[in-house]
Amino acid sequence: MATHHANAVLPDEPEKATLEGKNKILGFWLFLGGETVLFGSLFATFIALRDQVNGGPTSQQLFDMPLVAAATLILLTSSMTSVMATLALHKKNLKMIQVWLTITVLLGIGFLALEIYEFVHYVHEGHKISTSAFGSAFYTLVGFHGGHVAFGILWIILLQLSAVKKGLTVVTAPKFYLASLYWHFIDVVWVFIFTVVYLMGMIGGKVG
Amino acid sequence: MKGWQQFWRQLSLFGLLALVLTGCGKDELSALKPSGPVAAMQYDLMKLSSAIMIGVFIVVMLIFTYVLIRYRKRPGQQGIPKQVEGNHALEILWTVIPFLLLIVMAVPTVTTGFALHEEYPKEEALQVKVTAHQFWWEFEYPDLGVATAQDLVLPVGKKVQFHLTSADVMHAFWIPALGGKIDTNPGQENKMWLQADKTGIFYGKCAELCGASHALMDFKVEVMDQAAFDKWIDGMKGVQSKDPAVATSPGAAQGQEIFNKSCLGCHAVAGKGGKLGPNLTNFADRERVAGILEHTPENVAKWLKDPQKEKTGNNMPNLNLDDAQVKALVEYMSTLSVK
Amino acid sequence: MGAHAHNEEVRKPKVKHDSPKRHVVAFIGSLVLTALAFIAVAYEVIPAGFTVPFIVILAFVQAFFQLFVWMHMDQKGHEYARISIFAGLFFILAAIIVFIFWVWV
Amino acid sequence: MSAHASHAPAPKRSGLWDWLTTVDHKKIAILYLIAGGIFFLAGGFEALLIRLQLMYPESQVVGAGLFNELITMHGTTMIFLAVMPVIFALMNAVVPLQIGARDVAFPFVNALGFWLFFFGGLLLNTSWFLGGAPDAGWTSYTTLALNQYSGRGVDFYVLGLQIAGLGTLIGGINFLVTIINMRAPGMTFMRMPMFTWASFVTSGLILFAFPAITVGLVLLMFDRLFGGNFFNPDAGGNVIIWEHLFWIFGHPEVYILILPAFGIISEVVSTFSKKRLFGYSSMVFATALIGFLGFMVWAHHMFTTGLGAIANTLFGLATMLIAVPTGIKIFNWLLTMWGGQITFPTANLWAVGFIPTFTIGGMTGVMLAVPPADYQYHDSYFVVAHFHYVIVGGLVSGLFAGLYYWWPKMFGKMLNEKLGKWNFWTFFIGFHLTFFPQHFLGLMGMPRRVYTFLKGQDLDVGNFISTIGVFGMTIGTILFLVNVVVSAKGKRAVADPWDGRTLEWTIPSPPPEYNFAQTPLVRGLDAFWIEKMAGNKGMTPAEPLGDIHMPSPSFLPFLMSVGLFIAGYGFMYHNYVVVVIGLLVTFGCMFARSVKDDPGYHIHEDEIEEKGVKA
Ligand code: HEA
Ligand code: HEA
Ligand code: HEC
Ligand code: CUA
Ligand SMILES: [Cu+2]
Repeated sequence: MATHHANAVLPDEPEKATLEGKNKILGFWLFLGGETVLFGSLFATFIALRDQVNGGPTSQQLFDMPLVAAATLILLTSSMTSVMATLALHKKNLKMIQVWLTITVLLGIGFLALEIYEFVHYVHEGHKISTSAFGSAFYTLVGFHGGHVAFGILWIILLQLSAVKKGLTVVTAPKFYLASLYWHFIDVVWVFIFTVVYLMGMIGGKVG
Repeated sequence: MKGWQQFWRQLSLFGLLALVLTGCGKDELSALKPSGPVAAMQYDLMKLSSAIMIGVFIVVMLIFTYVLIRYRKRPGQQGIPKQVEGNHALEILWTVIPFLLLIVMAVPTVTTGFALHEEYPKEEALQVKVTAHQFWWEFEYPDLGVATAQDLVLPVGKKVQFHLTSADVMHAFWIPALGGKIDTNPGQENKMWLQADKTGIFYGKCAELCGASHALMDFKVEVMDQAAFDKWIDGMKGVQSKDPAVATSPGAAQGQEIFNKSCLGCHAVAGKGGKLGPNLTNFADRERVAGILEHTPENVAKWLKDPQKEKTGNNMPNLNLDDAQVKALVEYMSTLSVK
Repeated sequence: MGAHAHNEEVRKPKVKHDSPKRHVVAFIGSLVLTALAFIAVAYEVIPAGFTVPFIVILAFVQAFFQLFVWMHMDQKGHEYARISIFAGLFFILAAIIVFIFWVWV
Repeated sequence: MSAHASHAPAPKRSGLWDWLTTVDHKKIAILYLIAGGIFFLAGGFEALLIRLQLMYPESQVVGAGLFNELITMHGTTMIFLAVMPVIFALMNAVVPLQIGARDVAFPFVNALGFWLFFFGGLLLNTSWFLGGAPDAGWTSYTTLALNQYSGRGVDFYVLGLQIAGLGTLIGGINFLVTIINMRAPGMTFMRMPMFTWASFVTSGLILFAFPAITVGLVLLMFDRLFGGNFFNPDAGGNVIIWEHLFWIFGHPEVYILILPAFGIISEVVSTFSKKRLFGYSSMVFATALIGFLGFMVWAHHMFTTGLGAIANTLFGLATMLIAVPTGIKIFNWLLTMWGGQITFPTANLWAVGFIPTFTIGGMTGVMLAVPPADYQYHDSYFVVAHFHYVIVGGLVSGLFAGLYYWWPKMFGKMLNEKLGKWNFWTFFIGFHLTFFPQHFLGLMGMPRRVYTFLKGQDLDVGNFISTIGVFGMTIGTILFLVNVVVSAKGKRAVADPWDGRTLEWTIPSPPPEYNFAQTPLVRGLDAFWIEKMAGNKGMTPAEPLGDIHMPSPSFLPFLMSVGLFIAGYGFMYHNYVVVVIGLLVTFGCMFARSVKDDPGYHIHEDEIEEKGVKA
């Protein structure tokens, strides 16, 4: 595979150009399959416990539609910008990758800030992890997702920094690609969170 | 190599062992000696499934022994065996036959399954509420206004609908001779019905790990004929609608005094007392002390001296009673009877 | 490609559909689906009993959109990705159904 | 393969440092085997104490509290820390060789998986010295497992299993990728040896099952350490959720355990019958089907929970179905032997002993799958008998078969056959003596997890016999250890001691660190056998001889696991400084790994030829 051009000219789809790269991408997809079960288990638990408020605030009393809508919009957009980074990767344009990823990270930080604000606000309203089974399930599910977002942000920043030195190579390309996959996956999970946790919570526990 | 002879010798040893063991199941305890329709239905299923299983096992063993004897490499044997890829007819055969056998098993599984989950209203069945505690059992007859503990009293030949829950951790309610078990889950109510077709005493067990003395969370089931049962209910109702009777003999009176001071907070007698410990209204009529010790004055005294020694981790504290107090209590408690 | 095989610049990209347009369309699609779900809940435009199944279906549609378009799961070489995600989803759906019907006994 | 790979010679490593930093799958296999073996001895010792306590009624060898700790640790240790690692040992040692690969896909992750498992297990076992082991059963049912009812031990269970489970999960992903991407040319899926297939399906099960227990453990941790209410009925929690999450993991787990054993039996039976595996494609199909069905039946452990007739019946019937693919396997093995020339070295004794024993265990399994009857069996010694038949009589037999079979390949030494036969017979007889009577004890009304039983219940004889049997197993186990020691001085193993059929036997025992000097070209199922039959002396190479790129050893996996180990204590004792320190170590290493690319090193062509490989 490695011709004498290899260092000068990147192959197409540089993330899959080496066996290591292919292995990483495959391994990461499998990991995402595992994550599906992980989040699924949290969703199952949440669904089973979402009406058990134990005298604490209910989801209808807590949730605020504009806030959730804003968070959703931010995260969706960030997923969009990270796909743009992947397209730039396929064009082997490191500069554009960096630009798009920076936007992605900023949006991610915005999302996290909103979530932290939301949690603080809820705690003031007496909705804590120890208030009720609903509280425990809510913070665990949404918090797990938030934790993934935070990890993703750190990861992408790290990649961006090290790419400044290393440039775009068949070693760094798979990492960018994976980070972008990860970011999308977080977004997919959020789709279910806003649906199952927030929207269904606002409808209330009457149906479903 | 003498391996196979040894193997067969061993198998026959197990056969013997099996006979010995099955012969010995205790009537009051063994699931192999059903004494009611539920246990009988379950026993039938057990027999059916084991018959099928033993059949399959015999087939497997026949092929197994034949192959091992016939196809051992003989000294001086040459050449290479034919490399067979497979055989569709055979493979289909051993897919379809097990499947059919499973269907034979599935049908009674479904019917029995649903029959056992039937729920009977109070017109058809005696209703009993069971609450499991670490490590004792509380029984209430809500429609009859009677509560007892440790010894469950049932009429013979009548369906009993149980409503089961737990006050602390998960336990499981099991009377092998009358039928299978069901868990008692904290915060939820489970239902199960049973019926005893023989009078006498049956052994009950807690079948879910529930802490240090899970092994000792036994109870007894006293099955009596309807008349005796009614009489027992009347006796219990009569006593439990009133304050505890005042003891007459001097020893017992002294014991009652101690009891009212130190014990009534947890234990109820007649219509009075707490619910943290077993209801003692008919304590003197019980089969066992705390479900495990033979019911003798010595054992009652032993229990009162140091409950933790008899049952590690149970919720009755050591009250540091001296011998005189214990003696008085034992005397008082021997008067707690409705018979 | 024969004669040009060693010339990296000329080689056509293996992935043909990977244009920004496709992704922007997907993005707009996602926005629309999301908006639909929010509107359905906010304005109670459909009967309450249908809202939950409706928004759950929207969520699945959107999720597949993103998996297939943004994460390229539709492309060749993603067979194991599909198996992995769908197997995970399938197993966990079984669990979720059981949780919905049989946890509060 | 990486463009940046340096041409520096292999770094010099020695002794302990070599083992702490190795990323070589063959060495990691040995690490897994040693650690798993030690844990097996610990779990076996616990079993011995359990049986001694139950030898006579109302005896007081160990107290009530200690007994519960013993059964909990016995079950947990055996399942997670003893047999899983030994399975991973064999998978590591054999799978890359069977598919003609130079290593696994992610050597670094492989090492990390081992060290995570090791430190998770260590954390769990330190509980013995830090205020008591977990005592809520290996299933750790709530509410018994909550703070109010059990001690600190359960925290060790939660964190220890969390860390070890993480290791297992990444190990599973590693094997999936290895098998999918690293097969030698010509090694199609339908030419893979059965053990590799079994490892593949098992890894898939790990991937989808372990996240469920991860979540369960997180919830339990929140309840125990951070005031959560998932399982607290007084605050709206629900105890059934734990049971579901545990068994959604727990049932697939038992197939995670048994499938590799099936794979081993397939290899061993076929080799020692001198025949190809009968019905190979139906074996593959059955393996996959067992894996799939394994996810649909978890509630059969919860028949008495009160899920109701519909759920119980559905799960019961689904469970029974698993008998069909498993039966396919049993009959295929029998027919593999049919018409063969069977020889009985120790490896094959174990494999042949496996068949009737496992069948008995499977039979009782199907009986348990009948819900109304299970109301009688559940949580009684009948269940204990069932699962020891499939696990000890099945899985452990299979592992012994695998160890005797692949020992020469792993260590370059032959195990002693005479000791091996004694090992087999004492263990085998002891096993049946221990667990056969337990079926009847259960039916006669003996619940499981009881620290004692009262006199006068006719349970004495059975328990006594059962305890006697353990001595047989103990002697057997000790004989195995003796065998290991004796064999270390014994005769060297040749490359192909058993007249094998698969690729691992084409290379020296033990293999050089790069496994295959030249990647072999595979021309069919039983690749080596095909060449033998064609009169060839070895495999046709698929590539010219050239430099071989190897990954560098690394100390980071060890350090990362130590970090989590430390953080685990911090969580337990609510000491957040310790948590932060531990996590900093772990993330610091991750950071280092991510920033500093591993160039690896090359083994030069000449060096390979020096070691006596034909060009
Ligand atoms: C390696 C581990 C292993 C394996 C392989 C199995 C295999 C099976 N198990 Fe077992 N099981 C356990 C480990 C295992 N189990 C453990 C650890 C527990 C207890 C956990 C705890 O509570 O602590 C348990 C408990 C358990 C229960 C719950 C009991 C209870 O707690 O009440 C049930 C119920 O259905 C069950 C069923 C089965 C079935 C149907 C199979 C089947 O896969 C068996 C299939 C095999 C055969 C049937 C034999 C060969 C087939 C033929 C020769 C064909 C013809 C056969 C027929 C027509 C029947 N098992
Ligand atoms: C892989 C799984 C596995 C294995 C291999 C075993 C192996 C054995 N098991 Fe275990 N067992 C379980 C998994 C396993 N078990 C599980 C999951 C439970 C349920 C736990 C629970 O209820 O929560 C259980 C429960 C269990 C019980 C029921 C406890 C109860 O319900 O009260 C019993 C009782 O007889 C038992 C016995 C044995 C015996 C005798 C062995 C023997 O095969 C062991 C043989 C090995 C040895 C005898 C070791 C010999 C070596 C030495 C003694 C040397 C020691 C020296 C040093 C340490 C230096 N086991
Ligand atoms: C803190 C509560 C508490 C107090 C106070 C208490 N007990 Fe108990 N007692 C219990 C509990 C709980 C049990 C059930 C123990 C078990 O079997 O697990 C019990 C069991 C018993 C039993 C056996 C019950 C049976 O049905 O066989 C007797 C007898 C008994 N107590 C007598 C007494 C006497 C007498 C006193 C006072 C001197 C007393 N108890 C004080 C809680 C208490
Ligand atoms: Cu109560 Cu065991
Ligand atoms: Cu199971």
